[in-house]
Amino acid sequence: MPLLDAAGIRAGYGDTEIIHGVDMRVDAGEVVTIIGPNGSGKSTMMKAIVGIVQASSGEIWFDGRRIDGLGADRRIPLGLCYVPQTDNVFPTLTITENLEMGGFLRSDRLDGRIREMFELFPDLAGKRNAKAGSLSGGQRQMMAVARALMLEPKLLLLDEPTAGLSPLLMETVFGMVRDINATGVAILMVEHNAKKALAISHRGYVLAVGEVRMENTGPELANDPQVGRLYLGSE
Amino acid sequence: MLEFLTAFAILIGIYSVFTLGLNVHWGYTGLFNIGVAGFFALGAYAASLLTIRPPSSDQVDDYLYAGDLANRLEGLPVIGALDVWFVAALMAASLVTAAVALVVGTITIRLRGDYLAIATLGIAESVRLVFLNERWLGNGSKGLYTIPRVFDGIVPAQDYDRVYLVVVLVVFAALFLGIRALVHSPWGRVLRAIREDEVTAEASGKHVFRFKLQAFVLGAVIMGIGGALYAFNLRAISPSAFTPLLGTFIIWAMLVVGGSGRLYAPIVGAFIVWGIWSGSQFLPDPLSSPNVRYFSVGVLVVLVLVYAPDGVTPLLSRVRERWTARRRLRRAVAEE
Amino acid sequence: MASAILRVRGLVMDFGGVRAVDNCSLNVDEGSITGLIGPNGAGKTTLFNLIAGFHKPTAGRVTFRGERIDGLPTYLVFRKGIVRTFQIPRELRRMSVLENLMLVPSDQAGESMWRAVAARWLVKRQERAIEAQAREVLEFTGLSEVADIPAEGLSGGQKKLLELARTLMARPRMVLLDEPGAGVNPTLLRRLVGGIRRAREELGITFLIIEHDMGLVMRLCDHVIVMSEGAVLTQGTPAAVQQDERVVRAYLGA
Amino acid sequence: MFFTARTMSSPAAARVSRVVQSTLAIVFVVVALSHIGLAVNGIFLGSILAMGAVGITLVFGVMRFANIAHGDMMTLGAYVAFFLLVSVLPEHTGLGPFTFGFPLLIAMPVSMAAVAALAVGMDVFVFRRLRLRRANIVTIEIASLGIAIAVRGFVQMVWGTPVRYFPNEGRAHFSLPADISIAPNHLFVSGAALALAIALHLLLTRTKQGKAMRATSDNPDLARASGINTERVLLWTWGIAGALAGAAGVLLVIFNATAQLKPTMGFQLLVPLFAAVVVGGIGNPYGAFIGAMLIGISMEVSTAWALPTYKPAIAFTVMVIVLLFRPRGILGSKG
Repeated sequence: MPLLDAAGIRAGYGDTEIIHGVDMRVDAGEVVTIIGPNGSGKSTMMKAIVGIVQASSGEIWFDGRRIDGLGADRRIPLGLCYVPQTDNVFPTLTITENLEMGGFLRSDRLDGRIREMFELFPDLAGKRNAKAGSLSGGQRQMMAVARALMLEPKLLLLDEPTAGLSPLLMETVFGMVRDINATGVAILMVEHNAKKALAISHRGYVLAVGEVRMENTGPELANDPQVGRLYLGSE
Repeated sequence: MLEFLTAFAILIGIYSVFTLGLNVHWGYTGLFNIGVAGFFALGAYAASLLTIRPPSSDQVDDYLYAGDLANRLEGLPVIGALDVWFVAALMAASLVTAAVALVVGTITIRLRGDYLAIATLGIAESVRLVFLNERWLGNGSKGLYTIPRVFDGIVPAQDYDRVYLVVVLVVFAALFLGIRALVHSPWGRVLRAIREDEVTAEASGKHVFRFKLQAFVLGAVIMGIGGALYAFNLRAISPSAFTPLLGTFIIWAMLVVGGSGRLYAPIVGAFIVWGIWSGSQFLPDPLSSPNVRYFSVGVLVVLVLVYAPDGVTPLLSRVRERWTARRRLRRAVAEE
Repeated sequence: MASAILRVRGLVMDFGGVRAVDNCSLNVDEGSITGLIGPNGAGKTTLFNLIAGFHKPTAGRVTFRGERIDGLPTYLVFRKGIVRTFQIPRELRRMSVLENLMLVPSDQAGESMWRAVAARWLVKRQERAIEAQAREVLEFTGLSEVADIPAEGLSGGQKKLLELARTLMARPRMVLLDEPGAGVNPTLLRRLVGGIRRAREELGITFLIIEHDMGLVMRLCDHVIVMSEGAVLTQGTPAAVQQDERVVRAYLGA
Repeated sequence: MFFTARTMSSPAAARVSRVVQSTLAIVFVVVALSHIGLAVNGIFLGSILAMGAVGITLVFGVMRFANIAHGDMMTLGAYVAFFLLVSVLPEHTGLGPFTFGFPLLIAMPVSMAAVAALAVGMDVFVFRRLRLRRANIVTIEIASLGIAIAVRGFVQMVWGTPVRYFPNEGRAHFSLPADISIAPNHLFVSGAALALAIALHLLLTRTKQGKAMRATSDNPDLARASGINTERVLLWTWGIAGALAGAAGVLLVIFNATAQLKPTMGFQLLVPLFAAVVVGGIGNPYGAFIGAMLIGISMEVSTAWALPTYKPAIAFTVMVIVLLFRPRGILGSKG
């Protein structure tokens, strides 16, 4: 049974439908990447899964439960944590406080989990009492991911984690994605650095104009010339 | 009773003028001015200081009159039945408020809504404090109290209120028609566009700042004229009339209740709020306390904002529509 | 070969520490429909904002018909004849469609407070002319039936057409369209394409268009400029750009 | 916000601005030190302003609007304490060196609770409805103006318009060198204000609720995405702001040598309060504290030349001057 199973999702904003019936699944322990040209509905699909945008039709099952009717606040405790592309930290809170807010829903003591996060992200450990607003772009992205991991999610959703980062930092972020996955967390991410993201993914989806146009394993998609043609509309 | 109604109508007229000015600021342009009292005071003092008579010997105080100009202007001929000095006083009130609004507006209009509110409140309080403390300018807390009557010598003193009501209505009508013409003109169209979305207005090639400044000055001038009308009604003014409550809040209440951005809101709002304000004195004892007014008007504003955000005017026009529809129906039935 | 109506030279724009536009230079030919494409974050919308005067560039210059326009405030750029639209339509929701259009023409006599009251005959005559022009534009864009309803009542696609109509009202020389195709159904899209083509042919307007729907770009544009990381990566005919390996790499982040 | 970005962009202008800012700061310190007696009074006034300003700024942080009713909430707090002191609690004055008696120590927490309850009620019955309707910020602000007047009307209905007094007895001032004379009450006022400020600081930095308040103020969307119930955070914020307003109202009464109450006492403080909030950087509680001290000292020191009644105008002028050079206030960071 897949961890996440979305079928026939239609969603959009106001009277504009952006995605027109998308099927998507993520198995436990998988890294799955969604790529596609701008405006193809990647972020919208992700938001529909998290519950920030409500799907107008289709079903979403997570870990054996149907979740498409629930609000975002009721989906998080099930083990589904989301890192937005921008504004993804609390800038005037310290690193430690940001992590505590990430674990807001936990009733047990957070010290242990926070220590684990500092082991996973040693860069942050040295700055535990610094304001998140003072972090550099790459550190901020790690901070955001660490915040989302505080609830020990089964599935982590990342919306363009490398946006605005230098090539070197991109490598770091993708390395981080692999490390997190190694701890058993499944990851679904939207990326525009398609080649690099697919290289570390088990599977990938290519969206165009709100529909799934291709689905394959990561490495095969990465080497498929068809993908490039999809981007440039010569398909 | 007739006297009461006349006085009541005069104040509704004057408050309608203030509300008209505030409607230009907030209703049509989206400028959040909570310093109406400042322009009110400037207009009232400018008009009064120009026209005030020198104090008689029993009233002499140790302050200087800034103007003492009424005496000099009194010699001027009366054109038709119109007092030249009165018109001059209204113009002076307009000019003073326009000048202050131009300076204040140039500095503050670029501010975000709540900053603009704080700035206007601060300016209004500063104006009040100046008139309160600078005795040479406005006789301090005692204020000015020998303001002449309009048409003095022509109209008997006991008829003053009725005549003055006509004066107020004429001034209000002139301002109202002017505003109506402006609101329906391309100028008003630009203002409404700015109120809705400044970026779009800017992207349509409109110099947003200039339009906002014009609207700010225009609204302030109307408030200044209202202040002058107020001064010639009571013929005595003091800083206590220009507190944020009496000088600003009640006017906001009128605009909110009437429905901001609607042409008839000033009249409807002034009528309802002033009706509650001054009508409450006829209620049985505990309710007639003036303190009940503050409470009830405050609550009224909150209720209107929560339950009828567009104010009362649209409700009235809905009633009117239904009424005309029913009449049409009745006529149709009768014709059959 | 047509001459360039717009020249951008060495344009740089920094936001805080981020360089959104980095030494960007390009020409747009008069009377062309030029597409501006590129991956997310390539700086396309920032470039639009710089041309239209919403931002002042950190460095570089923009010339329009031989005149420097970088750093001019928006309303002055508008008066030079450059009009932009927004990715998300910014119609004036509570004003009627007709009013949305009638707002646009510059230098209306009635926009002066004094003349609006004192010279009403003049204002009225001008209003009639502007209304006639607005109705003509509504006809052109197929929005005549909805002229009198508040703009918030339009569908998403109709709002896109209204954006186009508003730009035409300005009698511009050049229009910057930001994603005209996003969220528009195929029927309205055909109307939009027809409208843009006719505006170019009949009114001689130059278009610079940001668009992600490559199908639309291929159909509509004579020339395509590809931006990547704040600068021009390559340019050429739609077909040539489509075959260019560098473009594919830019999109896929090789 | 005072000027568009264009005017302040060049590095030369920034350097000039820095020089002017430092000069102004030095002038401020020199003038304050040369009138040390007044400056000390300013610190006491500043502690009261701080209590009010911190409440306004906390609410602004999560709701993004400046609450005009805050001054009248202070007034209500003072009158609730007045009611308790004259009608409920035993009569006692002259506790230690202070003019008031031990009942005030009971009345003050009750006032704080009463005003906190009012503030929470305001949110539930008025602001939440407007919020759910996605009403314009200014509409919400006008509603707070309506509440301000209703609260004042309520105070006047119940207690009337004449001036009232807390039970009190005269007490000698402490005399210090350099012509400094300190009323014992003033020490109580600053002590209480400091204690409340420390309590608030601990709440905001040490408790889960407090951190959630700061998180919501920082980024409400992300707070919701972390499972924080932001509606409940708003109620907490209103409650704390209300309690601070209640305390500030009571302290404002005993700050005064004759311990008098007026229905307008809170509203009249609104301009200095807003000035303190804006000077410190709107939305930042620590900034509000600094702003309140700056405004309080300026207001008191100004009485060396200006009439004391001009104090609110002085507060406003200081605000304008600070905004000219630091459009987002001293500690302001957000736009």
